[in-house]
Amino acid sequence: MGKDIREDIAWAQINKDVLKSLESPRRMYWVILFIAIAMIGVAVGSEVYQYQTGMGVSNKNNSHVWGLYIATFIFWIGMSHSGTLLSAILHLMHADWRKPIYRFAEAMTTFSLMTAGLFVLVHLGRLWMVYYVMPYPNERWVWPNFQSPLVWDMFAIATYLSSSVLFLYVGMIPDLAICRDNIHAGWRKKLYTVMSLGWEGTDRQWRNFRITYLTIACFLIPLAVSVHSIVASDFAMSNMPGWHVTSFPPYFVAGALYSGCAAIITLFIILRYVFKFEEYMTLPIMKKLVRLTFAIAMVWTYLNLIEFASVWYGHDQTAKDQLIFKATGPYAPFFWAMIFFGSILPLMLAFKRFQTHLPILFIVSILLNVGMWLERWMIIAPSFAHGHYPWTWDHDQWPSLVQWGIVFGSFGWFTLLFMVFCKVFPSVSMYEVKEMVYHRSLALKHKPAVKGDY
Amino acid sequence: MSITNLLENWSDFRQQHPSDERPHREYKWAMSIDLDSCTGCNACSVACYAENNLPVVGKEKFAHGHSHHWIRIERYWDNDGREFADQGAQFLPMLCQHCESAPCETVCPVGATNHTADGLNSQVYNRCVGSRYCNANCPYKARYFNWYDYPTTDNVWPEPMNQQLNPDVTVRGKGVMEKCTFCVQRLTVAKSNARSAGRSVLDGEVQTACQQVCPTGAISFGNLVDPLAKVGKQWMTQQVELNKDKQAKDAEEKAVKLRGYRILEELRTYPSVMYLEQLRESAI
Amino acid sequence: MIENSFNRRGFLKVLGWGGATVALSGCGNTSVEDGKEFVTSYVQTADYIIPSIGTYFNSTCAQCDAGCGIMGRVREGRVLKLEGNPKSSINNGKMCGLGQAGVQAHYNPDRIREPLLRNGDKGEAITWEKALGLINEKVGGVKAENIAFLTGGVSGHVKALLKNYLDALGSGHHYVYEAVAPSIMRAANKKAYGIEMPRLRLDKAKVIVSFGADFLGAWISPVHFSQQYARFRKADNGERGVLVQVESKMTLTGANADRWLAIRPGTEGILALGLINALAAAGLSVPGDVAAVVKEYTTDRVSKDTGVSTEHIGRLAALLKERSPSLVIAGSAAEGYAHGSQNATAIALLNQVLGNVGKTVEAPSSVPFPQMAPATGNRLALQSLNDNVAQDKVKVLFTYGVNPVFTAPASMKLKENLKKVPFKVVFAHYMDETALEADLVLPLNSALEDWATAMPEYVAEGAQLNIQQPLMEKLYPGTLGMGDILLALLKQRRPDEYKGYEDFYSYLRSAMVSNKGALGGLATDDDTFWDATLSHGVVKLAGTPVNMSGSPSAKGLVVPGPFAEDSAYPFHLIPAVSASLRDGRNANEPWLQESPDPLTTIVWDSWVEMHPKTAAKLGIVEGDIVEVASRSGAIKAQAYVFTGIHPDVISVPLGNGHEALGRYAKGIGVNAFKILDSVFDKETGELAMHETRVKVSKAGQRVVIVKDEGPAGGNQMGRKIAVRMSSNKVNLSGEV
Amino acid sequence: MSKRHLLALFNDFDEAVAAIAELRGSNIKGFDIDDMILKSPIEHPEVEEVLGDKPVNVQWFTLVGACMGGLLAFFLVASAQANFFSQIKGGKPIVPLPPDFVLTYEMFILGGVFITILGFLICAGLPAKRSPLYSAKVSEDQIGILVKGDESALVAFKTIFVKHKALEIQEEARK
Amino acid sequence: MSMLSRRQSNCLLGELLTMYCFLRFSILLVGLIVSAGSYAVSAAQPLTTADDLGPKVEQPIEFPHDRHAGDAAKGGMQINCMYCHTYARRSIVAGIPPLQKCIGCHQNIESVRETPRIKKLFEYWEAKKAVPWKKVHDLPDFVRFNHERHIQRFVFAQNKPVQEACGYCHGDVKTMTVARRQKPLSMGWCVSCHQKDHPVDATSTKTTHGPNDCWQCHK
Repeated sequence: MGKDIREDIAWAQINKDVLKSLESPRRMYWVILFIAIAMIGVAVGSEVYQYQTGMGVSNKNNSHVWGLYIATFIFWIGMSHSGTLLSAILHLMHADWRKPIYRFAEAMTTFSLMTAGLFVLVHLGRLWMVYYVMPYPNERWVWPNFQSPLVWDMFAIATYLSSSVLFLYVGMIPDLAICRDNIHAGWRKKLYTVMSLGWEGTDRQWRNFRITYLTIACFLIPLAVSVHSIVASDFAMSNMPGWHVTSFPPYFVAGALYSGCAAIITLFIILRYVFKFEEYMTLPIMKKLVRLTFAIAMVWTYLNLIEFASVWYGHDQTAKDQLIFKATGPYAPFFWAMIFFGSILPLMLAFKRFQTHLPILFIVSILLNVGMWLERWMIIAPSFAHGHYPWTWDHDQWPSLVQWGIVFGSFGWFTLLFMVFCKVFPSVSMYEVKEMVYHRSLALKHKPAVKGDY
Repeated sequence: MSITNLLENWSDFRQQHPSDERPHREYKWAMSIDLDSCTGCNACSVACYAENNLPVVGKEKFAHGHSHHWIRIERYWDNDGREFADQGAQFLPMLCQHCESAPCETVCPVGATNHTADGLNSQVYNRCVGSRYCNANCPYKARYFNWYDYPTTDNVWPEPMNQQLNPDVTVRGKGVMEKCTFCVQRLTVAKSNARSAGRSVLDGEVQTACQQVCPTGAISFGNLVDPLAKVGKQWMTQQVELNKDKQAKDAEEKAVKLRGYRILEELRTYPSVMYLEQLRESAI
Repeated sequence: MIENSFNRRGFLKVLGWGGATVALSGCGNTSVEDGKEFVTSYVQTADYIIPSIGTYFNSTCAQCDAGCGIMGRVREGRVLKLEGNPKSSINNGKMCGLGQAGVQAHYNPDRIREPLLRNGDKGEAITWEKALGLINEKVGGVKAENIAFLTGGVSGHVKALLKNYLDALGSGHHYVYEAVAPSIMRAANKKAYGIEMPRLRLDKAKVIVSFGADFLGAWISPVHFSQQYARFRKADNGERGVLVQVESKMTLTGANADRWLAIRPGTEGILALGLINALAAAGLSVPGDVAAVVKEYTTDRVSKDTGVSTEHIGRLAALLKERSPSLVIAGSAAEGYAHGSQNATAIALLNQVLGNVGKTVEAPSSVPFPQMAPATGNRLALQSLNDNVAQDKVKVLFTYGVNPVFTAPASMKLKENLKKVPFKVVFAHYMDETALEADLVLPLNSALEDWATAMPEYVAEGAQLNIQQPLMEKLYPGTLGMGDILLALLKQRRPDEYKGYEDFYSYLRSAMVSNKGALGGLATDDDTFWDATLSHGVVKLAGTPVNMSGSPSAKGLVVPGPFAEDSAYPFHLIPAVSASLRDGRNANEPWLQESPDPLTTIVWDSWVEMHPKTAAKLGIVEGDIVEVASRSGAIKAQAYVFTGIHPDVISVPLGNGHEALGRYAKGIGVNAFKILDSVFDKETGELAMHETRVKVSKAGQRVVIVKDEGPAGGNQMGRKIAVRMSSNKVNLSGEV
Repeated sequence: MSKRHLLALFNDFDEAVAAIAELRGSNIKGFDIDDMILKSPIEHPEVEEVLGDKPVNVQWFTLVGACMGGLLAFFLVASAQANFFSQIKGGKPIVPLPPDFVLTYEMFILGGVFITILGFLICAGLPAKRSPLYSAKVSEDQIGILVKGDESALVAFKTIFVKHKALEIQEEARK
Repeated sequence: MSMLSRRQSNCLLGELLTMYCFLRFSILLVGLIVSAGSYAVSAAQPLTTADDLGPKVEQPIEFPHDRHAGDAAKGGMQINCMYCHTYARRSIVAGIPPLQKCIGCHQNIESVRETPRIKKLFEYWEAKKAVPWKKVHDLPDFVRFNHERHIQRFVFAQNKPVQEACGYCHGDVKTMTVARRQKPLSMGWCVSCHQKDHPVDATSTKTTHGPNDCWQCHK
């Protein structure tokens, strides 16, 4: 196996290569941007229609009160966990192969959260009253219900979003200084000058930077775990059969990391292709990433089975019925598709020949995410269709075009944010790649080159 | 919002409910429904439409599960493969059970649904943001969401049908959750009258709309705290206790059984509605 | 209760509340704008009217003919809700859903608001003066025998005025028509007991065997029977009463029975006779001639003919023998055949043999004012009117309270025949199917804004006269009460006699007050009597019980054997009367449309009920659109499959399938009246409603049935939602 | 006595380290070793070592922030619940501890992160004015040593820098 | 903060000292913020509970409250509020008197019989038309405010003067002509009073606060 990165790559070259990605976009960029905006338009149109007419147009009903919005909300929250994984966990582990790819993963975290947040709003029956959820002092002495997992969500997501944005930003300051130093005019210059806060790479800055980055990374890990556990609590804290499962929090966290990693693979391939980042986003890194994904997929599979097993061996007939319903009822095709995409398909990743086969990986990673999206939907829809109360069981719940439209548009929204980010900010961390190169070359100097794989 | 308040009353704030230490003092509204008397005639449901300004949603919306019957009559068959339903059906009026430990209350993000001192599960329409979590967490699925803005929907209350609307009950707009209130507008009036007279509400002084209309008198409603109330006596005779999830009577093996039970009691929601089992003659 | 100086009529006129108080804003973030809304204020008011507190006025429900007392809650001049009048012995403060929907009949947006005269295809609004003048002109131009009045069941002062008007015209014909009425039972009762409508004491019975009488749902006086049923089920009577329902299509009552016996259609009489035989064999004393007649009805044969197992017949006979008194009721399902009278007679015979007459079958009271006694309707009346119309014997036709164009079978060709009548006047609330055929449509006040009295056919105790009084001012100035119209018409004919009465109210008041002695107000002055009458809403009349003959006799009783197979039309059609829609006149009240049918939980539509076996044989599943074709026509509706129906039977509910009436009824469901065959009961000549044979075929489409029950289909999945136990395990007398 | 700045750029990190070591050892008059600033394109703990032991205080901010966030959250949430007209929900105590702990946990983190960032900005002296001498090269691939000293020390600086193969030496203009 | 960036001695004592400083600092800070917040929330007069004069409402007849209810010294007749707003003690609304009540007095007061307002009043009476008074104190439709309970509590149980009891929410109506809203009638304003302890009757020292469950006022 080759090296993660060439040690002899010139630092100036790194700057040049990465800064090149900020240059004026090609025509295709504008086309895709336009498509993304059009997708957002669909969502906005659907939302306006839903807002004016009432939630009924989403084709949910009284026994089936949640739908795609919540499923997609969890999906996006899940996606956001990859950035934390790569930047925080691997940072603490000193896995320096994360360095070329963590920046866009972190951006993905932030933008997924920003997308997820919208779904909470879209989901509300009275969007215009959303501020009631926030704990602001008011003369009525009325507060939100701090017992509600939805309020925990609000707290957790607010914390996560602000922490991730800060983390992304702080980690980017040295790169912003590079941009400032290399771009000499226009709004970009002003932007980078302001945003780089006068960073000059002094020893004092670096010293504090190092400890700050590490500290926030330490905070982010429990935070990320808590965020998705709390999202899992939305379900696990309720008494719905199929939701009230002890293993839900770790299951959700695993699912989140899983979908996040899959999404990183997808974006990795896209960025590598678009920005010609072959030097940085190398196949050996991809290989590590794929192996990580595979491991997480197996963790997820395991937790999934644990969930089924604990239901199956438990005495709760209601939950058991619910599980059987999932596997055999009208949702069975989706359920089995989820099992296939989530547990069977990743087995491919165990084979070396696929680990660096980018076209196949591209498709597989997207399918994995389809599977993970189905997982979320399989938590929502069948549980509502087959709850505690047989009289209100329901099969007739196919989301309306309004719901699909908004879900569809959310991908456009994410794409838009991500594409703008890629053109405004360096999507590869230049200073960290330099560090990586530096440390690798130091290692080479001091030790004899090791043959074979790392 | 003082910390002294928090510290001074800490032990008070930490008490669970319902518990023997924190019983209802004046009122605990409860219901009992005799399934042997219920004939499934639906009069209660229509009365509820009349009393509580429930919208008639029409066929298409009903088909989508957007109906609003705060009290609905469920009809169950013996599904044991017999040729005819020769023991008839089992009818069950299902309404909000006003659980003492209501699963809906804890999950509402804005605290729109709370427990009142009278043991009612209150729903404040104006506070509701429509997250629908309460419905998701309601094991009885007795909550109904305003999927559309019925006051402005065609043929829901066309002029002059809107003149029938009860001014004592809010007309709900789109996006809020609603449910049976035990006709709280009647309870409030009765309590106010009783207070002016310097006494508590007497048994039978206040009736819910469904109880009032029921031709067979299958529904009893009253104050569990009141020792003279019929409903309290019924609960007592049936040995159903509010804050028990396993009734003592069920453990005993006796020749004579008691009929009282509460639905899905094992979920520890402590419903305020007791049902009395339906009976069937064995000699025929 | 009501001040003398401020009588009820004054209340309605002077009240005049200012400003709109109907607020439809609700719970949105309503902007509170001072000075935009009006305060409720009155010109003059009474002490009992307190803003924001409801005042209750008693009246009588007009939603069906049972005559329950109602109590309307009135606030700020609007009637908001109806409750039962506790003073009425019929319903004792209780009500049914149909009655509750009375406010929707009143506030219905589709009510006719002014008199309409036919002008080509359209109705042209005219004044009442012109309308009444036109009637005067038309009735003056024809012979009295060519004038026909078609009404539903009428009673009270309106009936008396109607009779006076007919007399004044020189005796026109009065046809009293009810689309679904227990008229065969009335005849059979008359024969067996000497009275048409004996009082059934369900509460006293220990066993009730009902042959298709849906007394909890739609039969005669359901609210009253439901109350009695509740007592029958309790231990008041010593032990919990046992209800056995024998019918081919499950009714609401059948769904509440301890044992529901699916019987082959039309063989109810056989089962009754078989039971007498089994009881005789078990040692019950049975008169000789009866014993001789029933001797051939051995349990085996009866079981073979009826499809009821010998085991059940035996147990039923034993139960009837053991627990006395019992009550046997013949309902519409037993009588709807060409041999319906024989069935009913056989069932009455069972009652007599069991010695129930005088115990659970009681004599009613005589009615002190026979001119106000209810005129009960039947389908024969429509038949004879139709014959007369077909023979051009009717020149002027008045229709009131019925919708014959909707309820007549297509085979009768009533709609076509009506074209022969030169002048048709319809008194109506809605533009229903009959009103569409009319030349002159006269809009009536709703029951909640009209004065009337009513005397129900079935009274629980003694005799009573129900008062119907306005609960609020008229919604539309262009409507008029039936009493007022009749009074105006009478003034045309007999001005001297009636000129003293300004309107129907003054007529009614003076008629009542002048008879106050007989109405129980002897000792009071006129105003006190009148106010008390209005505040009670009912007047209890002293009636004496009439005599009943009770000796069982089987003279002339021949019950035919079961139906022969008919391969072309293999199924019996049972047009089911639903508790809420009845004969269809209430179909435009949305609460009733949205109130799920108790057994199928279907809303807003019609359906075809069939047994799973039948469905399997025909390859039909739930939701298939099927065509139900009789010799007289065909209808298409969705299929609903359940086990509460005999496999030989197909059932379609009545009441829907309107082509007019209003926004909530039009185009909903199908009209099963239309495909009924012209088969008549041999003795009474009534249309045999259940005699129609049909064939069923798939029409190809499939729909999702709109119903309240979910895909679990009434299965509890072992969740212990509705629990049931055997009655011998419970000590009911220990309960509160 | 006016002081002037001098910036030297190196591309060999070892030489830069050596230069710093020599500066430390040389005891140049009018120059305090604390007035020397190292500028580098990457995080470079090994090189910083030669600057001597400099304390980092961001973690104290973290401690304060996290404690404050957690405590504030707990007290605010609990007193809000206690003052929300004592509305009972779902049979739980009015101040239920498990949910409050969840929120305390979240706010603990939020407080920690926020105050850490604040601490970072304070400790790292950001946002900062540009120092008098700067080269874009230090954000690319060269290491810069910025020294401040008396006029007299400048020559000594230059000597050391040149000795250690400084690529470029910038001198602050005379004031 | 400058001391932080200064190099400090690397001895253990110094570290401990710093830690101690920080801990004290942080506890102080938390205490400060909590108490400041606590004080701010309880002391601040929130916007919607502050006095808030409603708009002038055009009424069909400019009813002079000052003339009817005002102090005798100022030429008023000191009529009890509940003489006209008679429903206040037995209904949830205080109500507007029926026209017959106005006429009941005014038909005997010849002195003002020909004034324009009284003439207007008689016009309504003769036409048997109710006067279309407009609402001055309007609550949202989801609120149930019960006059009866407040009157029973403050006027009858606690023996407060009627004008004071009514005036608490309606302002000093006896000085107005056409009544105008004086208080915000917002939820916060209601709650601010319900939270206070009021004596249960005129003599007792026992106090209670207003009810606090949502359904008491929300419907």
